[in-house]
Amino acid sequence: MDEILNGYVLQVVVFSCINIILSLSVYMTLCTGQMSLGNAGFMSVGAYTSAILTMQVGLPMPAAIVLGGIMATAVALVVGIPTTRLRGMYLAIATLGFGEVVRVLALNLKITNGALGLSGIPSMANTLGDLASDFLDVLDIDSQTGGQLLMCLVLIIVVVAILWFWHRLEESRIGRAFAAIKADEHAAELSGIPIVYYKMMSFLFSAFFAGVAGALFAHTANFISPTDFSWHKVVDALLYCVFGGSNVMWGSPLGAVILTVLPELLRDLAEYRDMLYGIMLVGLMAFRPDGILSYDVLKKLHRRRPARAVQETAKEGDR
Amino acid sequence: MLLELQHVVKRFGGVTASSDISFSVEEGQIYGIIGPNGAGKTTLFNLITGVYQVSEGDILFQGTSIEGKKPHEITSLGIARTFQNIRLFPQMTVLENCLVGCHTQLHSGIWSSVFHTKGQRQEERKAQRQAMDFLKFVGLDQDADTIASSLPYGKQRKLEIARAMSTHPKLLLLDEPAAGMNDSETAALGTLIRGLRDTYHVSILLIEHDMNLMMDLCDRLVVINFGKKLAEGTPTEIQNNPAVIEAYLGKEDEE
Amino acid sequence: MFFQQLINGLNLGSAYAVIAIGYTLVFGVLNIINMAHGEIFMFGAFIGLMLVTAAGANIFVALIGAMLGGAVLGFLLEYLALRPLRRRKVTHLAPLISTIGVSIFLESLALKIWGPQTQSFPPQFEGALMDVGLFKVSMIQIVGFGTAIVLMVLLTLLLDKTKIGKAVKATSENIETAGLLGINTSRIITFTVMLASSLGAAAGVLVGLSFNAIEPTMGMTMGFKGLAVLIMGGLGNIRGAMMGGFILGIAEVFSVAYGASSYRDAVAFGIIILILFFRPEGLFSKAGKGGRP
Amino acid sequence: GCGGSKDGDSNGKSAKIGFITAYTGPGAAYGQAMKEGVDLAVEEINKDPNTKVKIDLKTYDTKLDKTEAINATKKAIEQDKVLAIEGPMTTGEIMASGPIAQQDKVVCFTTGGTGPDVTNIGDYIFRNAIPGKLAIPQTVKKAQQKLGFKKVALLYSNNNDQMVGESKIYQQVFADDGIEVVDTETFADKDTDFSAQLTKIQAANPDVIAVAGLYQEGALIAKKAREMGMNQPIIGNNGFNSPEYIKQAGAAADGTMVATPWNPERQSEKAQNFRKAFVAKYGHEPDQFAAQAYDAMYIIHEAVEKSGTTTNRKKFRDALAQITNFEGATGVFSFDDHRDPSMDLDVLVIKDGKWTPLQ
Amino acid sequence: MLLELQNIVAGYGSIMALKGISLSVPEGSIVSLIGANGAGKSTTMKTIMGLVSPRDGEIRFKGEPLAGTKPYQVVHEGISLVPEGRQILQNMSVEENLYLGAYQRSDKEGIAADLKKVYDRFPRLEERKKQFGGTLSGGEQQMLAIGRAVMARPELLLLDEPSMGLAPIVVQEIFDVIKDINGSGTTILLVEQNAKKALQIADYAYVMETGHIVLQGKASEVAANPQVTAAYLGGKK
Ligand SMILES: Nc1ncnc2c1ncn2[C@@H]1O[C@H](COP(=O)(O)OP(=O)(O)OP(=O)(O)O)[C@@H](O)[C@H]1O
Ligand SMILES: Nc1ncnc2c1ncn2[C@@H]1O[C@H](COP(=O)(O)OP(=O)(O)OP(=O)(O)O)[C@@H](O)[C@H]1O
Ligand SMILES: [Mg+2]
Ligand SMILES: [Mg+2]
Repeated sequence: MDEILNGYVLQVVVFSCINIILSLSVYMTLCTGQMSLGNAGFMSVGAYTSAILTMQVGLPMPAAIVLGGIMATAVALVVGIPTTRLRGMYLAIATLGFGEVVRVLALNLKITNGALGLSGIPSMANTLGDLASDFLDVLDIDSQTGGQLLMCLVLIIVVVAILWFWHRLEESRIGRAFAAIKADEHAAELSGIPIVYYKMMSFLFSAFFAGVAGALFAHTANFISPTDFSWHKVVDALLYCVFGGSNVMWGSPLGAVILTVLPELLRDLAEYRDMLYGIMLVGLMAFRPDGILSYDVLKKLHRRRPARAVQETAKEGDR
Repeated sequence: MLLELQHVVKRFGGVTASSDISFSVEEGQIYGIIGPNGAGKTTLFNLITGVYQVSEGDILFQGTSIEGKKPHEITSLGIARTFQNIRLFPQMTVLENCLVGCHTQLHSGIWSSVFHTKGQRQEERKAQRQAMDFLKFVGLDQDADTIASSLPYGKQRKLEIARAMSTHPKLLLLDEPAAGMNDSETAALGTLIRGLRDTYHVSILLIEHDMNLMMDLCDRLVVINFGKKLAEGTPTEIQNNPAVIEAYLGKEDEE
Repeated sequence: MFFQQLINGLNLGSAYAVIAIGYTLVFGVLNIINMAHGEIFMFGAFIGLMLVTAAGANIFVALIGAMLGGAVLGFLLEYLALRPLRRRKVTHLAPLISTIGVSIFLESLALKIWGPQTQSFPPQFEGALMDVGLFKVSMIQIVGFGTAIVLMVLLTLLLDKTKIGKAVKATSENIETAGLLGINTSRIITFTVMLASSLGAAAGVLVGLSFNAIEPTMGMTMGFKGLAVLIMGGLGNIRGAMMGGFILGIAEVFSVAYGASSYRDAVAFGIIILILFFRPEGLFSKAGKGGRP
Repeated sequence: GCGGSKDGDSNGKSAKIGFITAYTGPGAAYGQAMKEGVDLAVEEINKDPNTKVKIDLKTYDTKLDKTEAINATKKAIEQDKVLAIEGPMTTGEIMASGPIAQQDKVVCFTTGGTGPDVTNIGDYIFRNAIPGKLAIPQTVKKAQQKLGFKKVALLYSNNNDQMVGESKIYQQVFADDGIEVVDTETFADKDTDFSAQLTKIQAANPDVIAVAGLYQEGALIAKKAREMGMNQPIIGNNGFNSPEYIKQAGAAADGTMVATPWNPERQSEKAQNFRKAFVAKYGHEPDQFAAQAYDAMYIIHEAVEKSGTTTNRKKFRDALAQITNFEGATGVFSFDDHRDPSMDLDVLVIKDGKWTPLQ
Repeated sequence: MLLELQNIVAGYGSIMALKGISLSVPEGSIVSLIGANGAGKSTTMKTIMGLVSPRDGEIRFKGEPLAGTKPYQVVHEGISLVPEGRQILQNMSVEENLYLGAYQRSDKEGIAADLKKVYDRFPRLEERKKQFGGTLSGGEQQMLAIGRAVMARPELLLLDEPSMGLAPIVVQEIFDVIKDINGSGTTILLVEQNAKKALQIADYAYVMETGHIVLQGKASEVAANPQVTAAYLGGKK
């Protein structure tokens, strides 16, 4: 028990969940065929907002996290007006540039404390542990492990809720509009779909969840500084998403979990770790260019175990 | 008057693709556009559906100007089209392609979509029923779950028509629907188009080079040449118009 | 000071430009962004450095050696990471990820081989400054600038005027059609990637010479800027890459000179976003490009 | 490699120590130096016949990434059950992973985190990294005595928390001493082009240039400045203190001043033995980062032996806090009551490519 | 025989588009291939060009086996295809498209002469020679595609539905051009939906249905076959 449920494993689970949310946020824009890489910027907005709100305004953490997401959405509304007109790599680089602008602002603003960052951000695990201390005492779990355990549970619930949300959305008229825009913008527009509206919608959702992921990160790391949200972060998120399979929602969680856990398993390889990581990416793309999960795989699973299949993969993704 | 083009001019840089085109389509009509290649027929479709903006002139739909409107707005007003080069959503199933066409008919927002409210479910079921209707009409109901890109060419054309019909148009624009079909298939398509008009009371604006089909199907025809209107009239008038024969039809080489 | 800063900007800009040209070339034929280009640039710098320090070669030999090395890397990149993807119909994301994989691999390989320390060419290659009155400039800066211009002209000629250039364009647009026209597309692609990579390696040597800083992560930093320049100028457009490089270089330097140095990167990317706002396909995109509905 | 032989040796016991640093990624230059220092220390300790408790070292790489630092700390504490941790490397990392160690009551002994708030995290956080507030005033004062300058230009790395902190200390010191700051410019870690900033500084014509940065950028700044014909002395912070600085800047390094715990020319036995052993093992000169990491491991080892335990983390902490007048390669070392280092620093200046004391 | 297909089996993934096709094209002739949508006509053309590799059977060109070669090698052998859907290079000018047709040739004068011939045949293309291929109208693109293939001076020209989307007057012209090209010594394999016209100009004809050849013979005989009349000629005449 101790071997599996120790703080280290729980920590990895926590980061996996945050990364799932982050890679889903990349996936959400890919859904409409937009490769937007501003997510590190939105993450940063969410993280700073939530940190400042809890530390300086004393807002309760859940409210602050949601507000972090909302703040990111608000920023996205402004940024989205010029950028969602762009296509392909132009959009990718412009949004990546937006992330850089946010980073430089965070480096220079007073409220973000520049490069020194914000420290002493309330920890989510501790807060949960304190809240449930009586209950944990009964179970004879110390409040720290308990707090972490609770945090994992909460995050898993959040992840499942987001997956459920997006899954339902994809099955609806809105999801069909997304898919149509991704397939052929022009034909979609002439089928009566207001493409700007839906592109913006997916962009805002993406920003919101990136903001939430950022806020969760802030309350996990307890310390944030602008370097945490550099463009590597979003490249990582893109890797998760494409690695797992960027054409299907379940790809993101799968990819995020694999690519979060794998480097931890490979720790002993020391400086060869990155080399192997690189080779693995090249190899996977050569053999499965659409990522691990693709339409066909899902369809096969679907056929073999109707209805169940999708949920199965979900669980795989969450673990 | 359902659709009215008033002195429409469209220029691309130096090229004038349409110059001073006027004609109008009445409700319930099958109206044909013919003309040599590059005459500016597809350009007219692009102008009507808002893909391009006119350089001069105006386009009225049901009496109001649709100039400056976005393509999706025009679609929701009731104009749908197919493309000269097929543009389906290749990875979606046949039914899904049609459901995309239903978009403007549906209204559920984010929350009702996520929580599958009763209204949303009813709406979805209705949309599916209607989409299946159209598929059945064009003869694709058996293929509803097939991925669109794996359909043979002829069926893809029909699916485009079904998708366009799913937007519940008052006016349907068909750009060379019979291209790549042989005579028998073309004849069947003619029956289908007439059936659409009769069953769904949709007016049709049709571009096609197959003269047998056009003469057979159209109530009225306009002939475009070098972006200008060359002639307009009933099929018989057009067929015997010497200018049209010279510019477009050519001398019949047989019989 | 204005002129001196302008020179500084042009110097930095020519570094950005030569890198962006390599990106553009590969994009021009494969329609993919080669994320490993920065690392090939870095390898080029190290190969040149090794030839000078370990083998005692003179700088021109080193430059040629680096270009050969770059070409070999380009070949391997194409053969191992891009060709397998081309056999299937894939989205543009797959090669992006695959080349990111290569870049991660190359960076950690360089760290393993050459260690993390910054290295530079021996002092005899550092030019002294020449005082031209309004400003001071070093030989290596002039060479860097000149190289950028010459490269641009040569490559533009190659692509616009020669048969091989037309084949490159055709391949980039539609590989199947190009094949039907009798073009050996595999060879064209390999050729282009090797050419771009050897140019990247040469750029590495030049930038290493002019900024005195060769280390394993240099490819990433420079590559990122090169990417920005690429977008600013318009994808697949050599003249655009060139002008984009100069604009970015000058913008960065002037943001330091007349604004606050701490906002340097924000100014640079702000400009890019602004440019894209007015010209969504970059500065030098041709109007009317692309098909029609 | 991890030193440390298995249990069952003559003295039987070994203590598991975690060492967290960034030996790949953007901080690799510094992380590898530290790793070399620590590996050498562990090797020496475990070979020494007088050693009572050996060190079983577990090394973790962070790639200079906060998430990795947190994971590594958690893994060391919870899974590998180390007695104490040396590291992580930078202020940013310890600010994120320090609270974890503090909460789990495991010592985190950093050799790189110079930021002002590091030891405020709690009583389990120690460091021998010289905080800027110790080093910079000494350098400036000595330099001021020697050169009597009036105008200074300040150049610092804006995306490096440590350097931003130190730039503030610079500004404080200059203000206190009545020195005019004629220009303040920033750059970013990994920048290679400093021409714009230096052109501006040249126009402002200060008497000295003060830099808060790491030696890689520092060397490029010095080189470019000299190339542009600027001959002002340069005051560096402790990030400069590496033989690599001289190697990379070449002749341009002359005239650079810095306050440091590590002086390769120091004539103490410890210092010279370390230097010799280091050069023998790695083939290059050690720098401050290697020396401090090396000393830190010895300090940890001494605390382990004094505490008489290889598992009780609390006892170990108390023993560590008691360390005074430890003599290491960097001189005589004690913790102050805030677990910060209290030690004498040498102010050095580079002359003819050598660090020499500034008299 | 210039070209011979023996028992070709080919397809896409699990779809079998050709289930054992044998046909031959004599030198100097026009052979036409007709059949309903999805019969496998285009696949036959693609297989000859090496775009689809046959799973079984043999393709011989001038007596030499051709199967397994890449498209550019097939072009080098002397075969050109005007593909279905034209496949014009959208972002290249009309003239560049035409020059690329002659990619494997190096006789400057010959190319210039052929270019002039193409322009004479299709004056419309000369008017538009600087325009991007992608902005041409459908019919203009078809002319360009034919012109481009001719620029390679092939011994065997494969035409996949050249009359698709063309105005009646141009259709007539295209068939004249095909006859013309054939008259100057180029052998032609023609896939057409306009079966009537195709059978008129062809010497020999094959009829395909779902991956099989169901009928073959002299073009005039095939045209007279009542089944063909019913299925492909719209029942009229
Ligand atoms: N975006 C554009 N840019 C430049 N020229 C264009 C553009 N779109 C169309 N044209 C030109 O306008 C003219 C009319 O084109 P259009 O596609 O409308 O012809 P069409 O009548 O549909 O011909 P077809 O029957 O061959 O399809 C053509 O000469 C074409 O080259
Ligand atoms: N790329 C492809 N992938 C999968 N199936 C294909 C592909 N191309 C063609 N097919 C299938 O192969 C069969 C033969 O197609 P082909 O295009 O050869 O027919 P065709 O005779 O040229 O028809 P058309 O007259 O419509 O052009 C059809 O069933 C078609 O659906
Ligand atoms: Mg048209
Ligand atoms: Mg076909």
